[in-house]
Amino acid sequence: MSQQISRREFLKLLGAGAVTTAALSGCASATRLVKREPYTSMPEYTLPGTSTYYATTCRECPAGCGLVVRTVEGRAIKVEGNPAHPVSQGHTCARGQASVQTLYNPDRLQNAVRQAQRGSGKFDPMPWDEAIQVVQDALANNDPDSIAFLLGLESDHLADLVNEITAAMGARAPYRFGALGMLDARNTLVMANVLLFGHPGLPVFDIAHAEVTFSFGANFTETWLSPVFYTGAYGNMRKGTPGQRGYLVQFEPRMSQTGANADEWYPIKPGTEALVAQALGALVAEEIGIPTEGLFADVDVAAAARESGVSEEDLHRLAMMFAQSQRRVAIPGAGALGHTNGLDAAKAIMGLNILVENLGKSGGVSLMPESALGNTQMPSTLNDLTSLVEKMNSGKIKVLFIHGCNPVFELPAASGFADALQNVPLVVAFSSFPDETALQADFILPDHTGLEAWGYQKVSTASDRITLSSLQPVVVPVQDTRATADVLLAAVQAIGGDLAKQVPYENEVAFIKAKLEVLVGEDGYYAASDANTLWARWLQVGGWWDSDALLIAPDLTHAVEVLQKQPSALPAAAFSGDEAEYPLHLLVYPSPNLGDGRGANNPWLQETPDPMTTVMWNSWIEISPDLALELGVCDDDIVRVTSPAGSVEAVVYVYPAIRPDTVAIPVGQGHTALGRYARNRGCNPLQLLDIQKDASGNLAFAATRVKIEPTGRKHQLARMEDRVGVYGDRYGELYR
Amino acid sequence: MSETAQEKWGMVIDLDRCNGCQACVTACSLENNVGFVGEESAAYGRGMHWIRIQRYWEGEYPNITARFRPVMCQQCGHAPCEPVCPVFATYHSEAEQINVQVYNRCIGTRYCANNCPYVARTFNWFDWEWPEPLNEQLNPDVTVRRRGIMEKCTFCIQRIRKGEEDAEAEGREVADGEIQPACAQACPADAIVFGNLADPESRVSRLARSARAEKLLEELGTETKVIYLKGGSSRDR
Amino acid sequence: MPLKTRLRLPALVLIALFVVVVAAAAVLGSKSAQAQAEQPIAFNHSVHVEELGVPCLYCHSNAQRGQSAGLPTLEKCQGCHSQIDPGDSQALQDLARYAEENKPIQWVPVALQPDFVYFSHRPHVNAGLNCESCHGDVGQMTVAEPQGDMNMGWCLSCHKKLAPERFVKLSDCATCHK
Amino acid sequence: MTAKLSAFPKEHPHEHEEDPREHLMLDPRPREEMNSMVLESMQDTPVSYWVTVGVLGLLVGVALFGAWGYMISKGMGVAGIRRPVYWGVFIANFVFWIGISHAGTFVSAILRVFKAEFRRPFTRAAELMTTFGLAAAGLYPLIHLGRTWRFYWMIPYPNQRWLWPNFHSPLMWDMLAITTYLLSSTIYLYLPLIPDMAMARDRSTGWRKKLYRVLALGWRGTEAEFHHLHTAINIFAFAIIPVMFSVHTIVAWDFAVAMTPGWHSTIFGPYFVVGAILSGVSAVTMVLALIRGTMKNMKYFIRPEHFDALGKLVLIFSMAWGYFFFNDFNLEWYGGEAVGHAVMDYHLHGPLSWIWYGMLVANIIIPWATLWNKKIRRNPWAMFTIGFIINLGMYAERFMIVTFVLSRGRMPFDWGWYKPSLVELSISLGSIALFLFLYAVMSRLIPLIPVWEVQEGQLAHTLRRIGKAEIPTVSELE
Repeated sequence: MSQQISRREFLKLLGAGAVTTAALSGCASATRLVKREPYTSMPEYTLPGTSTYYATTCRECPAGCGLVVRTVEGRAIKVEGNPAHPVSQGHTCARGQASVQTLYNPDRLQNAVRQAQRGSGKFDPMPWDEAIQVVQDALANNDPDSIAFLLGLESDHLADLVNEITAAMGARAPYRFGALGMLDARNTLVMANVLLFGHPGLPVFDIAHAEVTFSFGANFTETWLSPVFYTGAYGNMRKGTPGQRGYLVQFEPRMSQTGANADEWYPIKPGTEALVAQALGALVAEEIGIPTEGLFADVDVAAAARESGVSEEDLHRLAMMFAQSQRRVAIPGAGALGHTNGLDAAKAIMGLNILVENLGKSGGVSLMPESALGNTQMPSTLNDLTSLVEKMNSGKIKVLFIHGCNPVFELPAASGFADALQNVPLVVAFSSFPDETALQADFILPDHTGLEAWGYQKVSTASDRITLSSLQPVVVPVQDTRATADVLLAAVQAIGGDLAKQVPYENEVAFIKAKLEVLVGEDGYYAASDANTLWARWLQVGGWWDSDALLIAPDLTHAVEVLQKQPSALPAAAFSGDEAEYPLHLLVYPSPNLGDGRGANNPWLQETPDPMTTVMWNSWIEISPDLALELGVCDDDIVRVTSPAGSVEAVVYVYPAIRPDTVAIPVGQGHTALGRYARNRGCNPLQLLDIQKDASGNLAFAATRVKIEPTGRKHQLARMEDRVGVYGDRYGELYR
Repeated sequence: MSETAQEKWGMVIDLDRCNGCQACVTACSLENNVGFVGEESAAYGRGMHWIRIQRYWEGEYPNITARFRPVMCQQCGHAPCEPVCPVFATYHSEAEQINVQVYNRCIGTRYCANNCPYVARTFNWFDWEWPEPLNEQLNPDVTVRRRGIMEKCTFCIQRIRKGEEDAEAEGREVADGEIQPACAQACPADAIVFGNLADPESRVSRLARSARAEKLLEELGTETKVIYLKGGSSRDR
Repeated sequence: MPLKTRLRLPALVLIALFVVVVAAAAVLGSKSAQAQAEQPIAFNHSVHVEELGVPCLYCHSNAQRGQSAGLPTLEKCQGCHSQIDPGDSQALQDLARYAEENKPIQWVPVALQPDFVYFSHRPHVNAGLNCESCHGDVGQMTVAEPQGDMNMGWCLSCHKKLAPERFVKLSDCATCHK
Repeated sequence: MTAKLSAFPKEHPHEHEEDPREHLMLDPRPREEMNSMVLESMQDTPVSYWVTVGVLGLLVGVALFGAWGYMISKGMGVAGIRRPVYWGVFIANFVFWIGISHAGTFVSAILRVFKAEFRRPFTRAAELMTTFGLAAAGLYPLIHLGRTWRFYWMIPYPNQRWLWPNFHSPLMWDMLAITTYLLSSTIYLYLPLIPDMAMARDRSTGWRKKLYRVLALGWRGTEAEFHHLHTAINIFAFAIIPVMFSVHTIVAWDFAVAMTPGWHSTIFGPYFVVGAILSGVSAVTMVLALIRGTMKNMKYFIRPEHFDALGKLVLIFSMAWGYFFFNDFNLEWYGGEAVGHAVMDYHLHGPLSWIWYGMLVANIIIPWATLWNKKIRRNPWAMFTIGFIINLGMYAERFMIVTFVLSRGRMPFDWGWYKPSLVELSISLGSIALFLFLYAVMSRLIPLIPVWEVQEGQLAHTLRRIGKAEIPTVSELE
């Protein structure tokens, strides 16, 4: 405890040095006017002008990559990967790199505010005492059933704390939501895992050691589950094993960045992933000579070929390749699972792994064991969220606390969440930014950003071992923000009584330390014999994890039984929107740079070109050259995209690697709030999605059809590439 | 005149590992105080990226694929940019055997950029802004360039210098892998490897001897210090 | 001649104006480049260095270890001064007040390089240079004074004189500019 | 020479029959009358003159220096240049004005060396173009610098930084060549001016007298003085010719030594020199037409015969330019290097290919179609128009050499297009205004006609009646 307090003071002192150094970054002539301000008392291990490094965890997506942040005199300068961390292995993605711009973002909320009229954007600053009073009153004066928490996807200390509080109060456990989870179809994958292996978590695919990888729409080098982990695995798949070059086959209607790196890319018809997997499975089973029952029995390969657009020869060749290779893995990605038959597709694709019995093996599929801090809680399904919306509409929810997600922006407009919010008497947002959801709240009590925060995160998306990642502030908070855990705990303590007894933590750090006690004496990357050592090592190393890779093998026999009982005739994918009126499939995918859109106000993320289109600072709609000719549109034309659920305007990018019956729009832009760099830029395609669900109760986000009409207006997209240099006159008049 | 350029720092980029994810681009920009310019300027070829990932298409739909190649200053041993600068703002560093740009010496003729076959140089068309408190993030080891100055990838010279200085102060040689530019450090696929080409045992030297090694526009005789390892053959099965 | 006078007056005014502007710019420029703002406390180097024999590195201890020599923390000042009665010394009273308020003292840098120059004390100190080689005999100064121009030629001449065998590296632009 | 051509009019019965007195050299007037004609032309300042000068001055102040100041304060970004087209209109203007500056030297020095008599009345007008063309050209290297305020780092002088400029850089050669050319062409302008200054000194009052007294250097017009002057002019005429060739060759090398495909060509040196002379001589015809049309008494000095002679020169240089162009184009086309073809493709089929075709029309088709015709050649305003068109064409050539080539580099991913910005256009307009402004002001300060040279020529030319024919004869001068 005392250590924590001294640490806070120390960080404050660091901040003082920052003022001078900031002034130093001006132009040369001004340096004469600089004043130098030495510390009143020198913090330990800080030397003027010398970097100090802190290990923490990235909060730009829920993957939980370990970071090492370089700080100089109290300023966070550069984000680097934590080399010891099993997820990031010393590396970072673009979003992680830009997290310093989240920290120092000029549009962050500077203090707790009250918004007298929702949506007005007129904020009245309020002292934190009053802010805590608001939370305290809300918790104390309302029926526990009428209090709801909506949290982000991260399985972090805050989720655990809120779970404890709600349990103690008798309220419902927090809802968990994030666009990345929705667009990864995480719940569907987890549900498949539960059905097949009885394991309520995400599987881990050992791409790194696979000779052959079949990816069904998994954009694992971009945003899928844990991009840094899987990108590292991709690199090792190609060149990690001497003498072996892994072979990647990608099935998806629109070439993703991952697909662009594949050795073979098949633009299959949206919704036919399950059919392709079934056909491949049947052929594989035939090749390796095992009897087919259930799912892979009586598969009409010719029909599958016809439906999907993959030729029969290719199917045979691919099946041979899969069957004959030593290490092979099939990945059920978001593109395959985002349909109304998504759960079936997940089973069929996982079925390929089960057929070749790669479970728990090198280059196969494994499961992550449960950590000492308890299991991770999976995201809420769309079913859960729709029931929340219903409760909000019927007035059963009196208080809604929202943290770590931006549902007004991230949930499809058709879900009715934004409207339902109007029926909740008290909405409290903990967002660090004035985002779309925060703008609909009565109070915004901004949390610290990731680099200023304490915490832990249980890595749940992908790692090769149990991984707990630590968060610690690398700088003193830039704004007058306060940790949400501290706010909740302060409110709970003020309420007192039973609740305070059941949630007895003084503050956030005390809570984290209490949770970590289970790790004392545990053998891992390090072993600490007492709590203080553990805490010191925990902060220094950046978390706690096993010393060696350790995953568990799923139970094969059970899985085989499930597959054998599964009938082979699967329902076809259903789509919203009549084919005659809405002739095109809409594919929305998280932007590789902006992710779910929370980074859209980081200028360097905006300026980082999209890997496939090289577009910066905007979003676009990808249209195949044939379709563009047919519609009479060309690059930079603004078109109106209409679905049964809504309509947006988007700028055309004629994209040579997409099916002519499909259009694609990245998610992440189209903010109406958040800040100066994000606002009024591009479109938010989630507005177009109709509410369609798969068997696991998840959003079938690829099940909406759209139509496109030219508007006659143009907007020049900022591209890194030169259109003529890259495309030449390949598409003739399109480029005039 | 035509002696082979001396070797020191070099970089190997494995195109088979590279998947075009852009982490290097962002990492570079944030390490080196590279300014961001906004949509309009970016649309008009004024992005300041020191490293960019070229994406070329191969084939026609449906047999189409994309190729990625990160391109930054190739640190030529015989650099076309060097002789044309009238004030030695860009010159060949004898000590480091790389191509150095001295910002405070640059007068902005932009001749070097015209003469760079790799289009590796960017020019500060304006004074870029970092609205407070974004400026707190600026790296104190790297000069913030004002308008009218040419800039380019430096192989993170500030990190090279720091590594050398640390090693010298501790009385030892620089260890292989100790010095890493921001791009190599960030690369999640581990495609970028940096090190001392003069040391035959360094990781970068060993990779540079690969049969897949090639240099960009090698026919120009620029003796570049960036070596690409050719990507996998995706189309020939 | 009417034309003559008509032309002469504006010409004279123009020339005079030009001379005045150039002279003013020169004076102001050199003044702003050399003028030293007043220090918050008139720290007396002579007393500390000459009379009391405090080594430079006692207060500027980072010179051996890093880029910046560093300024002593208030804590360090107070290490001695908490034992010393300020008496009627303005400087000591000021110091006592800073200590009381725990407020950092805002010193005005004396030896300063522009932003585009990278300078590190460590290699210089490690090479055995004395502080006074560059900063002058501080023991003879009350308030520290800037020494000479500290310009590029000054750096180079010393590099050439004292380390000719390493001049290739020490004259490399990237050694100081990056 | 012209005189000789018309010596046998009867042999060309279909041609227009000329009166030998159409030739200035054979149409002498008394010295005093000629002197006062010239002085009158200098002192004639109607309202229209002041309005013109005022407007030009305003353009110089606002369009040139105003826009430049704006660019300095904001950054080069207000110009249309971008990656990869780092040079644009400014450099095209620079090459263009250097080209214009070739007019004076060529017309004056080369024709003087070859004793072409028709040159006499307009050498000064052409030399002034050299000086002011260079003044306009010399601004551009400064304008296009990202940090103009640091231009002095290009000057070799001992300094505390221990740094010299890089003499390997063509830009340094440029700077040295241009300053040499500016200095020598100014002296070359000044030398033949001395006797005229003395003439003006003796015939004016007030500030003019003072000015001319200083400029005349105490010239009295003695035999010895004339002898020295002739020697000096002769030396300079010979010396300045290689300087002229070197200047434009070095400007060409700015491009040719770069490894950029489309620039890296051995032919660029002479190609640029010929192009410069083509545009320079065309510009001389334009200026002469303007002088003749707007200044008093000039119709006497500048006659159709001069336009005729210049027209022939233009035609010859248009052909020479066409020859070089064909060499450059044809070899690139045959060579078949991919990047070179991309560059060529951008010229031929790009969105701005009209500039390329326009250039061919202006530089080849129009001069070849018109200048064989003596009537057209003798018509000042027709020659003005043709000169204007050729200069447009030559400007287009420079524009394309600078920007088209840079648009198409070795990295197709990073190709780019270029659009000049308003600031660039404003500065370009301003520099034209600067040239005209300086010229207009100077036209009222010094005699545009080298009176003494005309008089000297007229003394040497006489008409002799041999039989029925009047035969012009020239006595050897010097």
